[in-house]
Amino acid sequence: MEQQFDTSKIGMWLFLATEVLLFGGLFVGFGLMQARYPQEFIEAHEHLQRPLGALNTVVLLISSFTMVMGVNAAQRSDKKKLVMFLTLTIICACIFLGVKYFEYSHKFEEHLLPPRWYHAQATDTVRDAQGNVSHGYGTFFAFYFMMTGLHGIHILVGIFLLAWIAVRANRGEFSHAYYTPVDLVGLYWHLVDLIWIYLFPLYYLIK
Amino acid sequence: MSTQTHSDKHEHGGPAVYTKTLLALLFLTIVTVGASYVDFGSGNVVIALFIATIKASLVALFFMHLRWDKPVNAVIALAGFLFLGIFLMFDFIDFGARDNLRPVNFNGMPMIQGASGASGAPAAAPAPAEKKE
Amino acid sequence: MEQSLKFHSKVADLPRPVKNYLNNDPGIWSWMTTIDHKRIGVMYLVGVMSAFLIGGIFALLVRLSLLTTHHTIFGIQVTAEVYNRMFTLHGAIMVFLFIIPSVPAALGNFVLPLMLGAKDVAFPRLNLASFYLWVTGAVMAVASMIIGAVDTGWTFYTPYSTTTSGTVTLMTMAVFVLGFSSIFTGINFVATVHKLRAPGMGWFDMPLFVWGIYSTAIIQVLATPVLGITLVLLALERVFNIGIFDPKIGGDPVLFQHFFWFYSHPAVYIMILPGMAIISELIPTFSKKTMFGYRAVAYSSVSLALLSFIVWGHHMFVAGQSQLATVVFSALTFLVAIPSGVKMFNWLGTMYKGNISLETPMLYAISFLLLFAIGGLTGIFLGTLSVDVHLTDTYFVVAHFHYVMMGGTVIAFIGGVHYWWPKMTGRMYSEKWGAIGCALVFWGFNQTFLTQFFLGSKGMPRRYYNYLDQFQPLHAFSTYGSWILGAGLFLTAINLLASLRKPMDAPDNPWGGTTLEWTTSSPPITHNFEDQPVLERAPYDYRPEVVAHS
Amino acid sequence: MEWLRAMMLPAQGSAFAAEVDFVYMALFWLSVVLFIGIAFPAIYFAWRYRYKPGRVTPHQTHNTLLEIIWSVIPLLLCVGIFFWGLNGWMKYAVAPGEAMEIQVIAKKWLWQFEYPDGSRTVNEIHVPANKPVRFVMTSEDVLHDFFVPDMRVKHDIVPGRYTEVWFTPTVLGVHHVTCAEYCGKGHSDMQAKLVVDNDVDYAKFVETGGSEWEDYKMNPAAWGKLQYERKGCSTCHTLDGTKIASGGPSWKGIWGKMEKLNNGTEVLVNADYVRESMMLPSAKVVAGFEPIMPTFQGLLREHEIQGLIAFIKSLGNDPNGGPPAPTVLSLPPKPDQKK
Repeated sequence: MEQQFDTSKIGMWLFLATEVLLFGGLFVGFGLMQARYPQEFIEAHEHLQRPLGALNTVVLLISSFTMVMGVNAAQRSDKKKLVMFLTLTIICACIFLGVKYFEYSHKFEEHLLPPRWYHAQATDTVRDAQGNVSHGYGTFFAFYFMMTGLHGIHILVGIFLLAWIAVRANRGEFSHAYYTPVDLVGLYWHLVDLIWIYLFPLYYLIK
Repeated sequence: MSTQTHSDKHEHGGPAVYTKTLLALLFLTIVTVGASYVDFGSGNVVIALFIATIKASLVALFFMHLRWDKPVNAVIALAGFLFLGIFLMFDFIDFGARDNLRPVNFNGMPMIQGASGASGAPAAAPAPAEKKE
Repeated sequence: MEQSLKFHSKVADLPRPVKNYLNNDPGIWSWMTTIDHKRIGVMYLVGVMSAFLIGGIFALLVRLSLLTTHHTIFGIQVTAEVYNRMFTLHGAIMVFLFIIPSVPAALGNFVLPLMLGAKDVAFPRLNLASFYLWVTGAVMAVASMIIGAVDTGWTFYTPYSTTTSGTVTLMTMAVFVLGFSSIFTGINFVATVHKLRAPGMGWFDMPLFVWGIYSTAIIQVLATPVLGITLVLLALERVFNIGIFDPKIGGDPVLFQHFFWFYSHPAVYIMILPGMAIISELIPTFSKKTMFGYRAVAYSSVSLALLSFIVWGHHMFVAGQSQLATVVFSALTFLVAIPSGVKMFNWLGTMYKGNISLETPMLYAISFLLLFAIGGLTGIFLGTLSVDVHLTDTYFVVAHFHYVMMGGTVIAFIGGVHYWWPKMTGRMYSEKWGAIGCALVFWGFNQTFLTQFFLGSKGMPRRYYNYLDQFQPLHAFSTYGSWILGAGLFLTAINLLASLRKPMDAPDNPWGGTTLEWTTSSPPITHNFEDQPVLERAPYDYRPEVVAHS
Repeated sequence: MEWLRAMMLPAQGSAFAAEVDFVYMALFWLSVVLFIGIAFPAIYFAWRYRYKPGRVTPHQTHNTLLEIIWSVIPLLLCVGIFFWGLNGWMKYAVAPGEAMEIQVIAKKWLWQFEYPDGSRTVNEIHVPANKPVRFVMTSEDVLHDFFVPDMRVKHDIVPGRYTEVWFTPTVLGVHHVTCAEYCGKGHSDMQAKLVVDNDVDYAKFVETGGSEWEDYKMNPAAWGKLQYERKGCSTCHTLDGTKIASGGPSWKGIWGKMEKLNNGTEVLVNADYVRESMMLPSAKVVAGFEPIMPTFQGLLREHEIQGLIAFIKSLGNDPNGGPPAPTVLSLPPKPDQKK
């Protein structure tokens, strides 16, 4: 049992390393494009609502906390608390997605979209001789949607995993002797949180 | 701090540690949001990423149990970030050192031909600004 | 037959078990749902061999249409579009469907747990999932060939790949899926090596094949996700114009090359490291001599894996990256020569004063030494900046990477298949025809690709449908070589398949190997070993007292 | 050993080529020595220590000194080669300030060159001998690569930005320019002629755009045929009535024909229409074709346009009606001398 638990954990960490590099490609692309269009990126990020981003950060941090409390409950074979904390985590995840939905629809309304659909805003100052705005604005939102979108997909997958774990926990399948799935889903969930910890300042805060 | 059930060697940390970690994370979130309202010039990026890294380390060490875990898992996690760092560093070696070449009789970049994407958006439509709903 | 049994231990084999992994649970369904690493390995072997066949046919067709300047194949006119699709499919199939999964997923799956004395890999179900992802990717790739066409070259360079018509999006998604198949294999093998070694087996008691596969798995885990995100970006660029790679809307096509080669250069080592790993098994076994410099070879595998991540820019010396980056990448590239050389010299050191018998696998091992030497030495030309400017994007590069990929990996792979064939199938093939096949492959390969070094240095660019008349004789010579190569491979395949008609006659340890897979029956039982093996001696220890004891 | 060099490498068109070749040949001989150093022991050991039943092999596990030797010596060798390559490459990478500049625009699938005086050529460059010349290049569609084997230079051409190569041609005559980065269907046909002229010929080229201009006076249609081949017309237009996929109409038998246009109207193919089609190709597109032809405004000198018109006319009338073509070609104006 001990052996299998350790093996699963190594496997999970290897998977998390691939996740880091999967997101990493997008972070590298974002960094290079920001270096290419510094002014555009600064102006474009003003369109993101800082309070909503901060709210989502807090929600995800709390969900991480409830998750780790859930794992702790599983280690103590406390079925009731485990189910409760998993439910709380799912609720936090749903709040996060709700806020994201609100933000996304706002962006769509204002046509703050990738280059092909981007509509110039009054505040966009980088323009060519004909008055066309730079592609950099659209590029910013292309990255915004790709990175938060990929992150959102991970949240969605996480909700399903958490629900699955919660159902199994409710059936009493986990105890201090066997809680590997809870631990692994927990690791996944923390990674999703960890990535958001970087996304938040990069998109909402950096000047 | 967890002797109420059968002592299990996996169990580390415990609610008190986790609560303290959460409070630290929330505090750092307030700090980083606050710092973003102050203009430090290019220092803003450094400060924001520095605080983010502290937060990420807290999550990894306490929530993800790396502080107590077998070292191999920490090595794997660090390897992920190390190779990401390599990727980023060499790309910046390229992008940061490119020269911006122009011919002597430069009169604007030539228009780039070809369908842009499979949907066949009209060629040379760089100005979404002109589109009207 | 009698010859191949010459190392066979004087001690009689254990009685052959009635039930082995092949006949234990017959029926297609039990194969398709199996989580036995040996069966998955065999299914992978069948799969990658089919891909090799398709890719090989495309290769022969490409060579055939280059035979003369008339561009006909059996009298049928080949247009430039058709030619471009053929070389694209040849490259994409060979790289993504064949070479990358060939040694790790087919042979590695079969042999690695046996070598470690384990019952199975760490995550058997993940292993099966990896195989089905491979099948899905293969089906998608074939579908993209049938319902449309891809003419981008296997490198998918933007902006050509974002603007050309055809089923590029489907093909990139196929490669994306294949990437995850590769990641799952990698995760599995790293965890297996860490946790499932037999009692008594420390890190430096592992066979060198395991070291090679372990290093490969590290690359698979850390580099492949970047390929995944690159292909997603490419598909998004094609469908939604997100403007990262397309210069028309403010993107940077050279950025795509960085993304692509950050994976695809390490991928070269996903291909060659397992090949080297096989050679490190073959040489001590057939030299009947202790592996010389075991630790040096093991470390060189790991250091090659790590170096592979910091040299990708040498594919882009003239592509428009900054001059600083070019110089840095050139300098780092030369470092690769050191661990490669260390391996080479240690193999020769192992052969020195050995007791060398030239069975088919050893013939492939010696072929590997010669061909990989040429592949490696021509790499020095390409790493040297001033010379690379002239040689890059010409047939010189084509010849160089075929010497490494085909002369290195594929030759080692075929050698490995011959080496473990008795263990996998329980049958011996004909040594005579095996040797003839090897000779034909060696000759045909050299005639095909040595010629291309001269074409390239003369200034023949790669991926050319038309060429200047002055190149015609060399092209024709190369094409004739491809026929010999094809004949040799065909003969080899027939020889192996013909052995399947025979009764199971292979002894448990036909070559006198010292690693754990030779201590179980041929073919092994479903759970690999009757009793959990305990490691009693280090691998490749051929001292008489040790051999006698075991 | 010159024959060996000539067997492996193209002619040398510049001093830089000779330098690259020297490094190449040095590496070649080094490789031969190292290859023998690997192949000989491999084959010799296989023979010398061939299998004998019962022979006992020595138990040699490792030799640290040997490992260090065969790590450090190749390392030193590699460091040396790196700096040698870097030394040559620096000359390639940095163009001298006084170099004459030619702008290169690559597109599917032709080369367009623009001289400092604004005059342009397609698929043919003339450069003066023994003067450094610098090519500043960009692409209008996908990646291309400007490769001159005789000069040993090559560089990718990237849409959306400029890259450069330079060399000092020293050998008079024609050298080959070829595209070395895959760019689609016409990749291997994307060739150009690099003509290295002496001062007199180069001055003449600058004046007329090419020495063949003299031929024009004798046979306008033949001159036009030359332009057809050289200016890239042949990439899209055939002379035998067949249609090239994503190309333009064949020129056979179109003179004097009433062509249906894709807007439903018709147009008579005469000198005016042909000229307009070269200058404003999208204005009147023949039905069934895409408006994909690039404009040749500024790319063709007046006498080249005249030659092409004469050439199309020489390909014959449409047999099914239309007024006959004028039989007398009006005298061409003086060649448009671009300065």
